[in-house]
Amino acid sequence: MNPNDYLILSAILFAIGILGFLFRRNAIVAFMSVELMLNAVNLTMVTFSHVHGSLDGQIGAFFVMIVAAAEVVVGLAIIVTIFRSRRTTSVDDVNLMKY
Amino acid sequence: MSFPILTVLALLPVVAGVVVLLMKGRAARLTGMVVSLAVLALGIVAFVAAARGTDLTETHNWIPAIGAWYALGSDPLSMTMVLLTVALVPVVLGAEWHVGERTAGSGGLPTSVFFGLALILEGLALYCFVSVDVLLFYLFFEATLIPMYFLISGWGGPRRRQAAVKFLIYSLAGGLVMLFAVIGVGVHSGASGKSSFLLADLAKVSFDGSIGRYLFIGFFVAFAIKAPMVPVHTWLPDTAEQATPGASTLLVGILDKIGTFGMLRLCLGLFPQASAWATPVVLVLAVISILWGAAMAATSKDLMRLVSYTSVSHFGFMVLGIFAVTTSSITGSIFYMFNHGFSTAALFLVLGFLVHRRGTADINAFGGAQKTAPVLAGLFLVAGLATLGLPGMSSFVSEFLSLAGAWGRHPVYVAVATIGMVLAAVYVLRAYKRTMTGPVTDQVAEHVGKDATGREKLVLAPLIIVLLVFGFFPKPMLHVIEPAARATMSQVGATDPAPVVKEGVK
Amino acid sequence: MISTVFSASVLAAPPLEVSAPTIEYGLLAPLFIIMGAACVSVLVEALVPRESRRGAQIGITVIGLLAALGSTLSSWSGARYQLVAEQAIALDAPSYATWTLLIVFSLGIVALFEERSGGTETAFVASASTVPGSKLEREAVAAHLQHTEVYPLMMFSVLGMMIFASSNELIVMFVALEIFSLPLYLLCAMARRRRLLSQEAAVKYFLLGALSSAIFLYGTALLYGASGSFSLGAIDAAVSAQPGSSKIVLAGMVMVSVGLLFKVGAVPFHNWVPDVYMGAPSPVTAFMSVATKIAGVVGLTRVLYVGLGGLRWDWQVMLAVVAVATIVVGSLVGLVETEMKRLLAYSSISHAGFILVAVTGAFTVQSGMAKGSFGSWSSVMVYLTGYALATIGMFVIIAMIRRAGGESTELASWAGLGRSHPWLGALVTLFMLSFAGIPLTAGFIGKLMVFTAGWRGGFAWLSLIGILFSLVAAYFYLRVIWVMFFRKPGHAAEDVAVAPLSIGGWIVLIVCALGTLVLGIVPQPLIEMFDNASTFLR
Amino acid sequence: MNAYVGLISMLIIATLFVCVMIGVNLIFSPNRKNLSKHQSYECGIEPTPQPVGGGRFPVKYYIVAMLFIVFDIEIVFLYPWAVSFNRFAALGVFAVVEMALFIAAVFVSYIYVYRRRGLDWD
Amino acid sequence: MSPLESALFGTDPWWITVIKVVVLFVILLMWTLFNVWFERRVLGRMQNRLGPIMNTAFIRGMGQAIGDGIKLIFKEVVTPKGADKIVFYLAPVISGIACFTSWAVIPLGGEVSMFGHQTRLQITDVPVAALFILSIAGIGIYGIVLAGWSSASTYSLLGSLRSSAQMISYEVAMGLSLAAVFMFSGSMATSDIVAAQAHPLVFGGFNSHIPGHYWLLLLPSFVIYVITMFGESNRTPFDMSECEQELVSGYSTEYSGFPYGMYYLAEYINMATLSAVCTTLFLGGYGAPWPFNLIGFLDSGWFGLVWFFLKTQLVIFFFVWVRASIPRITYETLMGLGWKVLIPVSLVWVLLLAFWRTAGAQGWLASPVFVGAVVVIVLGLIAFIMFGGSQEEPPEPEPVVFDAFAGGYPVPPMPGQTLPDSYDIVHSETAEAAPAGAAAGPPGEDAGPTATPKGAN
Repeated sequence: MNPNDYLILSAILFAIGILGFLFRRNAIVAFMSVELMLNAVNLTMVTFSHVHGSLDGQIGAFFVMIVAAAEVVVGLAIIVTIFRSRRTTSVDDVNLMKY
Repeated sequence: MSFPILTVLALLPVVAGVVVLLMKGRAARLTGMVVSLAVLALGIVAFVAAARGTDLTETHNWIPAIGAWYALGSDPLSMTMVLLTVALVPVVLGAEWHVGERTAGSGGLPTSVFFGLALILEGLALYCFVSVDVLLFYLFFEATLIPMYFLISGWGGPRRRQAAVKFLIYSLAGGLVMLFAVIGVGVHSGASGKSSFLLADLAKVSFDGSIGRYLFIGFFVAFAIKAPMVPVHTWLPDTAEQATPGASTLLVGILDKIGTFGMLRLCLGLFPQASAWATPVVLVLAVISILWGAAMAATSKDLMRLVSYTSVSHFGFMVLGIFAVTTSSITGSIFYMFNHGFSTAALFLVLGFLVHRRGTADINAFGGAQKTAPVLAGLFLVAGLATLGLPGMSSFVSEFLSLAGAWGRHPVYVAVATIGMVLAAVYVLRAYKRTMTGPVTDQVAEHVGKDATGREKLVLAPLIIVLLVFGFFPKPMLHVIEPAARATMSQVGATDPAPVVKEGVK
Repeated sequence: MISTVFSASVLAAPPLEVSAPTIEYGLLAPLFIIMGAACVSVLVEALVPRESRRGAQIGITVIGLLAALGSTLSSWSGARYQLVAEQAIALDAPSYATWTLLIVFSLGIVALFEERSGGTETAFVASASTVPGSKLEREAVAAHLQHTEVYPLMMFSVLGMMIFASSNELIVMFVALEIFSLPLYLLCAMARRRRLLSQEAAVKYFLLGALSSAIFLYGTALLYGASGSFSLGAIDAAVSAQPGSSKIVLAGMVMVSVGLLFKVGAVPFHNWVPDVYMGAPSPVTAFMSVATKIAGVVGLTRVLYVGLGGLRWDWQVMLAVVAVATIVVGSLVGLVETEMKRLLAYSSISHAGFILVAVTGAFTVQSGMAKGSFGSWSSVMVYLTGYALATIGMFVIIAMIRRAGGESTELASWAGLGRSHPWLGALVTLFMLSFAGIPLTAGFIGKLMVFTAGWRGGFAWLSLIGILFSLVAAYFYLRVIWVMFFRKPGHAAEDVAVAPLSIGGWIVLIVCALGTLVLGIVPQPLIEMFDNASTFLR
Repeated sequence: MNAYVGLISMLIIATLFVCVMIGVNLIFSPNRKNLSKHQSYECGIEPTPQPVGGGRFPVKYYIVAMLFIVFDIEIVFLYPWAVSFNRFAALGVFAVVEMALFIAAVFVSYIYVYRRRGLDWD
Repeated sequence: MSPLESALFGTDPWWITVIKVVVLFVILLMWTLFNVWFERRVLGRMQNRLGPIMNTAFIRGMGQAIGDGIKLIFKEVVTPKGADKIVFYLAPVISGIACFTSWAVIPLGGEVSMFGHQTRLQITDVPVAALFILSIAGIGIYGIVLAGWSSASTYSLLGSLRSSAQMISYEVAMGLSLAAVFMFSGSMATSDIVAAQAHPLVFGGFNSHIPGHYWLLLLPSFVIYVITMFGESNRTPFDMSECEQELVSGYSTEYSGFPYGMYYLAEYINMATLSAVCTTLFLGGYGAPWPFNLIGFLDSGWFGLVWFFLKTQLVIFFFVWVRASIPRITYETLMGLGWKVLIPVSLVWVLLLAFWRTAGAQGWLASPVFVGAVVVIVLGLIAFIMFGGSQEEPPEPEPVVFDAFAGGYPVPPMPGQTLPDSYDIVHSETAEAAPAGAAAGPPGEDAGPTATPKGAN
């Protein structure tokens, strides 16, 4: 396998994540973009792990997964809370403090 | 170890000031006055002891990691300033005995607060004058701003708060530029981080080349703002106009001296090369200050502004004397710093009494006050004459000395500067004429009906006495001051110019 | 025997070449204590009846923190420095020093968490899951409910910060980053009043925080790719071995720094700071602004100095630019703020900038620091200590100044308080002066050291910019003093009252004030302490 | 040959089958539209607001999803440990104590959720 | 060697793989038809009736199911108004694909000779085959969730949410129960797991020749698996997602034509899949049961298929049997069972197992101290389970303090109502929250304005 392909793919995924975060106004979509970024990182790590022939990267990916899950739990809790009080998940509507 | 008289001298007013702040009413006033008199006594003792050659130096490790020392010294220059400080404060306290009641209508704070702050200011200023560690000096240089800020904004005219902010911003700006220089001194005094801020240690370090110049500029800007020099003087007139006369006296009489003091101590002392490099500019600025201050004073319509502009002019003389770097010019400047404290105090206070009576500081609002308040008018005249440097007043001696000393090196500047002396006569006498002489206007008759009270006379008397005494017998003071000038000269490594004047010595 | 039954049924597989990792439980005791205390707190939440929870939580939290502090100090005084847990965690002097600071300040913040300001309720929401303004919420408020979960959340956060500051591996660092961030996100959403703002703050903080940690992680992955290890030491070795810095390493460095700078609140990653500071409950804001900053800065220095020391010439430039931007933006925007918490937020941004000056200087033993002097790290720590003292003190005061409906944080509503409550005015003055870096306060010593360190590291111009802009920053601190003492109380200041403070609050306030003063006058012991603790284990 | 070829061929055949069948169905199916046929089923009355684009459902399901994530992640760590458990001879007690601690940590939050009635479905 | 290339399955030529896939596919379809018939017939028998009249169609009615399927192809496909069309059609596709794919890793038999090639009766095996099955099951849930969501119908949505919540809940317990299996087998590859179960039980040195199937060794895990099996397949007694009385037909309410048939098919294949997994993981897979394993040829080659299908059909029979005998339980019982019983029990079981084996390996079982400690712990756990069962009572709502401003303007208290303490009334400036009972400016020298209730003026 050619690791470069995987690295490029993960970089593209990561970039899509960033762009999605920056340009989508829905909090949940923005959040999913972040998750996409984390998974792109996982791909990078596993690829490098393969390149170096060490397990570190794969173990790293495990930790990233668990952190991503924790982030989902906390993040969705917050987003759901604000959705319940505001009935919207658009980040543009979240603007009480922009005065 | 001997008695730490300098520490006691400086710390006593600070502690007492805090105590006074916590007290109320008459007790606070009395305590404040007693303490200030005690400090005066202590200051005189210290001055005499130092003049006799007793070493009052205190040196303790303070922050070894930074290289800062708790180091106090008692050289003649310091002690002269100490004497000025301890002498002025009781006078100011006496003059502002009722400041709280007087300004209560305009939201003034209680008198006790004024007394406390004044004492704290005195202590911090004393620390400034006696510290021989750059960081310690800087520390108190900045710390004085806090009580001064409250002194200005607490009592006085309606726009005093803006004035106080202006003062603070200017001073902080200067202070921070100086902080830059202080840090630079620290960094360059130790190659790999083991720095020292002790003046004695710094004297061994050479700040040559561009770094010395940068640091010099840093210090000089701070001091130029403090000793208001054109073009960074604009805060002073506003402040003096709005502040209560006592606060103005403390500000101009004591605090601004830290500027000229610092120029002597740090600018000349640490960066002789950079000083020589900067002298032309500094001298030009000094001369401009002299003329601009005088001109503005002459055209000023507000008595307090007028006094403050005279100070701008006088500080110009001092700076001129300092940067001329001859023994007599420096001696003159130091003596001038001393005298100016008293003369300007007298002027501020006496005008303060008048203005308080009349209710406005507008020159045009007066007229013929001589007749209704002859004693005050007389005191005004004496103070004014002292300010313009009439022979027989101590100001004359110092002004003459500094100009004469500077003549040896910079005749052109001196020649121009003398115009300032002429203008001084114009603005003082004109102000006197417009306010005191002429027909008594109704308003003056109504408001300025009461002549000087006993307290006012008591307050002004010492000032006038000092001005007269040192005008006729300057010898004792000069005897003390001259070694200071010589020490500075040797630090700079300069010698007095040959008696025969040669153009373009520099 | 059944055991033989079981063993016989096992597939005969070759044993793995795995040896048990060495975990130095004794040395890691502070972490275990905090973790244990937090878990016990959660159990208390679950098993103890509602009315006795509060006391139990405070007890556990305080005892846990104190025990951790004692354990940290004993390890520190015994100079037990080593890389532990398979080199994942560096127990060196900087770690111990940071832990000590974190725990001490957290203790202070516990008092803030518990502050009721004379009323019956803390700053935390009665029931976070109810919709603001709903009937359920009113019922929860009427029932005097309150979330005592904030204590375990705080403890987990402290745990994360402690690991973060001492982690010697980027993955551990990432996990620690999340351990301390996630509870903070939740805490942010738990303000009792102005809940919509609070929730909004939490969403912002969370989204941006998640983004930044993802970027940090990508940087981590790239550094791993370049060096074959997550360990800072190995990264350093790999980076130093290469003659020129490769693009992948540079990219990794930048991205890791982005993540860390976000936590520190540096421009251009500062957008969250004002909103979050304003929206979060004040005790949480205090916690964030103090503890997060300490952990973030220490993490940043550790990564840059230990892991990327070989790239100094590259990151110094980057950091210098960030520092300038941070200082400029923090100071200038702060000028127009009229809300105390936002003002403190911009203040915190500009302070981050000043700290970065020293970090940029990177004046360390490696770059020629003499013994007995101080370098970047100790200057930063002294600065942080001073900053933390003043910040916590200010937040105690913010908790005191109230009106119907909660804290009154509009600056205009503070008008005249200095006169009606002189001691309050004096304390605010003291803290503001410390923020502004006026001599005789801790803030001054910090500024002096930070700029000196920056200059010694060869960044005189950066120090100059820092100094010039501290004047600008000073203006908005002084404005607070001005408003308190000299502005006439207008409409905004009507029905503003100064609430009585609990004993804990008083103690914290007094300790902060005294600390600010004492540190400004005799800072030598503290400087010496941090100075002796400034060598990273690598 | 790669072991995943089998998987992929299975996937392809399944996809083909499903798509073809649905395609055939779409082709052969009669097309007799009428309005009520296309309304979503709700006992013949006008349907309530629809989930597509703004519909909402009880937050309870969200809690289940979150709990699922927590325990699924636990499983992520449990499986590798379980698979290699036989071969952990050198680790001895460490292996089991470590997992016990991990499970205990998860249990702490489990107890919290349990006691706070997070697992009740009312 | 990369783990992706398994030694066993990397050797098959491509055509053998294709043959195996196609054959398996056909078997699955046929078997589903059979199962439909089987269920109806068995249910009929168990309820002491004939069942639906379909005896005439083909071989005692087996043709009926084929007919049903073919009929669906010619039925109209109705797309509800407001449905998300793409997702609406994607959902059954996902379900359909997912139900087939798991079979790729299930071993149907041992090694045989096929057209001169030694190969195994299993399409492929990967080291993480069990994980693969679980993840495909997870993908299957998408089919259900998306169906409910895209149908634009309340019944569909609720049905899909219910079933997905149920499935993920039971998936956790199922996953945990499998951990014990992996602990024993030391592998997640299905073929290894089957092979591991062929090892005979040895009682203190005496080889009983009884194969150590895991249902025997890991009885608790097996029980848990069987229970979760029902949850996963949405079948009685856990078929809440489509209980007609509440939700019409659950997530598939809006489906018609072959898409509906797809769900029907998927349900039956899933049932078969779960039974097959059960067979593989717990019942010894294609291995012959005791005492047939004593006869060599019965336990090798193509005979594996027989054992495998027998065992699987047995489990399917069990499914039907349960459906016939146990009524549907309520949803809260269902979720409670999953979360409050199955998950903790399986976690504790896994831990106990690990402790037990470690203790055995360390030789502690001989020590009475250890045994005593174990007893204490077990008792403690039982105590915990009893104790943990008691839940916190919902908070006693305090009498609501009378809020004079509740409606925005002051009203006097009614008889029996009292004005609250002064600082309990607080009127937030923000319009969205005006709760009572918050403490603001407390009484004190400075709190003049707040200390007076505003109702006074």
